[in-house]
Amino acid sequence: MSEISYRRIVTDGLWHNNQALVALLGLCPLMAVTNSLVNGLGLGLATTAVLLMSNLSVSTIRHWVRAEVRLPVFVLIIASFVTAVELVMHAWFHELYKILGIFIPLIVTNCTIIGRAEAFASRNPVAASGVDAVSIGLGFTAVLSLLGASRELIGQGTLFSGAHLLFGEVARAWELTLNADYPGVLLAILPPGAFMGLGTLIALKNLIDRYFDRRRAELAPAPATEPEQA
Amino acid sequence: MEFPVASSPHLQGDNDIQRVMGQVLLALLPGVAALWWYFGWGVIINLGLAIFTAVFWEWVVMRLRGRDPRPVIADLSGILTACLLAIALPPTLPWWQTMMGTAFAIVVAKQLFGGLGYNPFNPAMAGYALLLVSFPADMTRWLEPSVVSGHSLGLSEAWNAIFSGVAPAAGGWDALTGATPLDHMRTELSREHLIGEIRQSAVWGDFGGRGWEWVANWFLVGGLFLVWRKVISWRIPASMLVALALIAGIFWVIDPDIHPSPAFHLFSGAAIFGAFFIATDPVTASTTPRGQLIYGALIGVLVFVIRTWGGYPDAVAFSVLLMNMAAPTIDYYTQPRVFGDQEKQDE
Amino acid sequence: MAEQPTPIWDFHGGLHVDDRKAPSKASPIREAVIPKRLQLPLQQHIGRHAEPVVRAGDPVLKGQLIARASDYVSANIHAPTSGMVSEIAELPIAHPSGLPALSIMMEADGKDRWAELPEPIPDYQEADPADLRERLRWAGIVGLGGAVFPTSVKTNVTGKQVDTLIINAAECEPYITCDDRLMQEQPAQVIAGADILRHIVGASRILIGIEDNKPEAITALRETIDTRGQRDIELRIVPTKYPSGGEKQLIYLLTGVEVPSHGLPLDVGMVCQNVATAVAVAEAILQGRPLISRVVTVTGQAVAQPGNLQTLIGTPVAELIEQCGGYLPGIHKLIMGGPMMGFGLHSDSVPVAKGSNCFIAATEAESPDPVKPSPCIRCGECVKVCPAQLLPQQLYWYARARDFDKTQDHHLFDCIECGCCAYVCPAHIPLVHYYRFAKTEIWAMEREREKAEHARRRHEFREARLKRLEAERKAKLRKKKEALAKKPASGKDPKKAAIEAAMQRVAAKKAGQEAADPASENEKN
Amino acid sequence: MSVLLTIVTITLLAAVFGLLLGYASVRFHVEGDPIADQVDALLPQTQCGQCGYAGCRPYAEAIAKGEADINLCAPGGETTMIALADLLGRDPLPLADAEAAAKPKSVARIIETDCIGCTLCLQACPVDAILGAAKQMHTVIEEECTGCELCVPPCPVECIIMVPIKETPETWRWPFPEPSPWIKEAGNG
Amino acid sequence: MSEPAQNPWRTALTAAAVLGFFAILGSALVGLAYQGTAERIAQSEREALLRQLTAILPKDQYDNPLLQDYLDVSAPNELGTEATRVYRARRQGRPVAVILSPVIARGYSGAIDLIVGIRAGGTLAGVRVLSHKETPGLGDRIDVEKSPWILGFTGKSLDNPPLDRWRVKRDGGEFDQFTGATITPRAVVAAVKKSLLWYRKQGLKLFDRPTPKVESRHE
Repeated sequence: MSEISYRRIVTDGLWHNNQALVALLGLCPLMAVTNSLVNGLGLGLATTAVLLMSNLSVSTIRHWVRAEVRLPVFVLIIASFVTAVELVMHAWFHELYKILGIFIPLIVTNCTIIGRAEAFASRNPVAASGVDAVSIGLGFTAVLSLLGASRELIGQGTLFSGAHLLFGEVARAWELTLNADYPGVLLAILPPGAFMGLGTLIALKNLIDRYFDRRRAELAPAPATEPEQA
Repeated sequence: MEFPVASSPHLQGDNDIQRVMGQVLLALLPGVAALWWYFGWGVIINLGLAIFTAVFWEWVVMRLRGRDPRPVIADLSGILTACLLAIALPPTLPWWQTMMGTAFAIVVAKQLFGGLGYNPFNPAMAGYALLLVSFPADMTRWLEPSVVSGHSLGLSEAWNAIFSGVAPAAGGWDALTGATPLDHMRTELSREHLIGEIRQSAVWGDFGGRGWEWVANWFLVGGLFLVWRKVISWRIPASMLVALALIAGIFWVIDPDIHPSPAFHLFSGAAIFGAFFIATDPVTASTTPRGQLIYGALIGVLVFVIRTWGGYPDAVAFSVLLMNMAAPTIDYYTQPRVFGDQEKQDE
Repeated sequence: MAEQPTPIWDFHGGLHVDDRKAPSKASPIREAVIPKRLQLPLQQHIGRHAEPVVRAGDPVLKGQLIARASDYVSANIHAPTSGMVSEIAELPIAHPSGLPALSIMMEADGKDRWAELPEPIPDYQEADPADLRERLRWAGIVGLGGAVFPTSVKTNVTGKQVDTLIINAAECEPYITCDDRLMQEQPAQVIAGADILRHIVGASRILIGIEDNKPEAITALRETIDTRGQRDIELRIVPTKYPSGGEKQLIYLLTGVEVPSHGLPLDVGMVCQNVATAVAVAEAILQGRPLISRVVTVTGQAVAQPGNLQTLIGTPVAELIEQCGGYLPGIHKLIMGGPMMGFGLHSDSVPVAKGSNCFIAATEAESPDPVKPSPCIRCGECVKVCPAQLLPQQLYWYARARDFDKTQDHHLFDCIECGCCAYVCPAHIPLVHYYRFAKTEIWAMEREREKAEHARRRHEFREARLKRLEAERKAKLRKKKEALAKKPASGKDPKKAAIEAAMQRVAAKKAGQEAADPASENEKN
Repeated sequence: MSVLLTIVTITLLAAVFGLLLGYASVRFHVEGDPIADQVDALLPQTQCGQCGYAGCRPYAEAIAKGEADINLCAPGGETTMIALADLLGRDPLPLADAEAAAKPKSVARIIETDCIGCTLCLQACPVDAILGAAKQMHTVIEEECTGCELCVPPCPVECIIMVPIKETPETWRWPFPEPSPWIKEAGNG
Repeated sequence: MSEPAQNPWRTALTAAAVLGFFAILGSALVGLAYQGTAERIAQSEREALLRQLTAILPKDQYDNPLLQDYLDVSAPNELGTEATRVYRARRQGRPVAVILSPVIARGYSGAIDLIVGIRAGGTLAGVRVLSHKETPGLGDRIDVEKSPWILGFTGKSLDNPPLDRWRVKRDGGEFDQFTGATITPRAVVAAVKKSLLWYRKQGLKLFDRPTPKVESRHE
């Protein structure tokens, strides 16, 4: 096996191959739970946890699984981990669990997870798979949180509402309110707001990419190097 | 001798987009006049605000896209969108909501998709839906028609109401505003009152609410003008209204105590206005002849369904937006039989 | 005989456009002067181009065959006047591309001497249709309405039952009046030609479809029919509506029968011929003359004396215009054909061809330049006017997106390019141009696909051949070796070396693959 | 107890499906690759090798296996690349060799006066489009030539030239209508 | 590239073994997680329920184990549902309050689940919305997260305001409606009023009946 560029794995996961913004995977939870920052963050972290565990196990067993049962085995592993995570959340983050509801079991069907298992973990060593899982997961979480934050902000003029669900009672005070008279553009919180928000985020990412592409083209016409901003 | 060349035909009819849009604007006049008569100057201020916002944003977006804004503004489509939206808004809506809705209609619903001709959704209704969903309280607070409240909102009163939220002097908001006839009907029905009792109230006219039904009539005049001028096809308005009347009629026959008459459905809310001016927006509607019939009829049915069982009192905006999504599919499956196509010749 | 009102089946769509026929309609057909030079493109018809049978320097007589049909679907070309072939070269032709094509250039000697012509066949009714068709083929007659399909091919109805011959006298495009004048001045020839054609295709009746804006022609034809006492010829007057002269539209108008979407009138037992073709047929059969001239309308606000001219094929358009008093100031465009379906000429140096029915010298006012199109608002005006009952705006959408499969799903090839959709389009989109673009792209793709298929077959054939040769060579070698091996073996070393080399090669290949593999992996992720 | 029962049930289920899958994978094993055929059908069959493979078929097989990008075919140009992207559900890519793709379609022509009759070009031609024999003048059958240029390098006297195929009124294509190819745009387009 | 013909049954058995093995691992993992969390989950559920009740009736006002002292009643006409649980709060054995969960009101777009606390004397300890489907921005202001309107019930009884004033203001009553939405608050007011009426009918009898036998819920 040749060398693995960890930096590349990390930048891919967080940015270049961001599962939500580039691959457009896992959109169902992405749309459904991001009506507040805390919800987004919660589901993002749960997804990351599952992703990490599944990537690690798939990578560990990658040499022993026959081709014809590869997918069923992956699905089995992922489903087990999701169930475990669901039970844990039910036990320790009860209210958040109630809010995220069906979307926790639905992590099973998040294409990101089976996608990474199939495309990365089943072909790469354990360490690299772990790094990949964390960066992909954090990239996904970042988009969920960002989308949640902007929708919460526009929709009801607050940030970190319900933080105690995730961080315990001390976090109750974290909630920020913009302006008591803010009328709240409800649309942002309702489902259409999710589509518009995601669209805007994707556009923003493309804009940034293009800006840097242009900058790089202007600066260095010589060798095509790797993108440098992480 | 050399000549410039171009593809045939070398003749061009005298129709153009500006003319189409201009005729629709013209056809709006009677309805707008009626609105002004019953609801006062707020209607006019809204129109002004919306047109101003629409032109401003078209200009900005076209500049951002690096194109000449003038022909785009001159084709009147943006102004028409603004007018259609403004007509649908309550006449005392805070100014910033009107501007926000118009900006959304122009920037997001129209220009982000590529401008006129490319928008999958009716921009005016997209703007309306944004406002209704985001500010349902303001969006459902309509003035009582002047024939009911006995008070017509003057220019300065309307101005103050819109720009500083000051209630008109005569009795404040509660005295002047009320539920629209549709809302009223829905509310009373939910209290298990019967239609007969409900219709005792002074707000009711012959078909729908007093005043309201006349607004609808004047829009009908404008709409018929458009059909006569062949600016719009008769198919969509006719099928929509017939479908609405039919389904309302069926329920009404089953139990006239809890289902209002078809006439009530036709002459209340935005049914007439929507049938002639909203559903017929060519860009977002179905274009095949059979498709138009289906498209219109489904809007009519949806209007009834949403009015009767939905979460908001009126339904034209949502029905149209929903059917906008279905229009391409409808078109695909209702392609007319091509001349000489033998497989379909039996039809 | 009092004509019974016969039903007219109105077709979908169509337009009422200002016909602008008055200027050229007024005066009788003039005889155009013989030009000094004539250019005769080898391709004036649908099908394969004709093969020249003369060479530069050859003297030719009027009516002499100078290029021979090279295929079944092809047409002869005759010298329009006497003179000398000056060259065979690529010369400008009337084509939207502006590209030149192989043509015969000849100098007229002004004597206009006829070559020896075949015998007329006055008793055509007794003649074998095949012989008559052979005569039409010799005469190089093609559809003169603009389609230029060889008439001898179109009238070959072997194996089909034809009951009706339709004569297309519905000159529906604005400006054009050549057929109208022809019918007014030579009704006898028209009817005679029609009758000959009827005999050739074996039809039992003739329907002449003519628009009601040509009363003089109607009168003339009716008188002729009455004089001849032919009861099997029916003159049907149709309302003026563009494009009632479209073949399929006219057939529907007259009979209520729809020609199948990918079929021919022959499939419904009909043959349709234009009046000018009928006249050419009459000349070929009754006078034994080939097709060397035709009536051409020259009109438009930018020509001094609009009118109709009996013009020799090959006359340069510039000379034709000259004979009509030349251009007027304000000349902006020169259009060949009608304004709805014709195309703009790059230059007036192109010659009149068999299919050239009209030249319009237009001012900018009467045929304005296309304006910048606005986006399509899907208003559906085009759907209303499309006589083929297509969805023009969908076709436009897909043609624009270069989604050619979808354009064919939406019946692109049923489009007759009549221009109605573009005429009414409020966004001024050059719709017909889009359809032509899509059609020619699809044809080009089809050509390329065929070429690729051909190349594949040749390549596979070659591979197979090489393999066979290789096998034969090896077999030979083996035999040789076997023959050698029978003698005492001494060549162990080279064998070993060869095996070792092979093993090394394999090892190197493996290493190379392994190095390459993960790299491509990363590329993908 | 219930946990144990669950484990047993799931394991049994898994075993049954495993059996099924394993059996199916052998029983329904498909030889060959129909995808390669479909890809091959889209390639222009010039057999030019500009993609780096020995011909159109090998390139098609490489694409089908996922070993090759879809943007390597210069003669097919963008049209072919997009057709491949559609077929395979891959993202369109910019052409690897845009310069080669932009070259006009050409056919080979032998300058007959210079030809020495060495037959080297005959052996290079993948479609047998060159006619000739040793010590005899060769000539290219224009209709058969795919314009692959494979005959150009072997020629020892450099007598083979590539001649762009001339457009004729029959092969002419209507240009894309907008912005109008014939009318200059007024204003800022 | 394909391997030489294999014995299908051999392959199938191997596949089954692999899949089976991972099935054991996976279900074992789930089983372990379940056993590890079951206790904690049950506790969380109880705490959550208790939090709801506590929001209406503070902990220091009663001393019995509220969650274990309940009654299941069915009064569809009065309480809007077939199954309402009545939690009974006592202090030193004497009745303090009942908490009804849920009471269902018919809102603009469907059922509104309420939890209603009534002190032994017949005044309201508090009302909260458990779940609803009302229009966002209009009817959803019955939710305490959106507006304090629902808190206005606390301390009210059938005499305060008098019975005929138990309506929204538009209908000539005591309670605010929201602009643009009358149906929702009207429905809530009516439902609360009905539960008060129901309680008056039942009276302190409610405290006498024994809690039904606890059924095993998890095993």
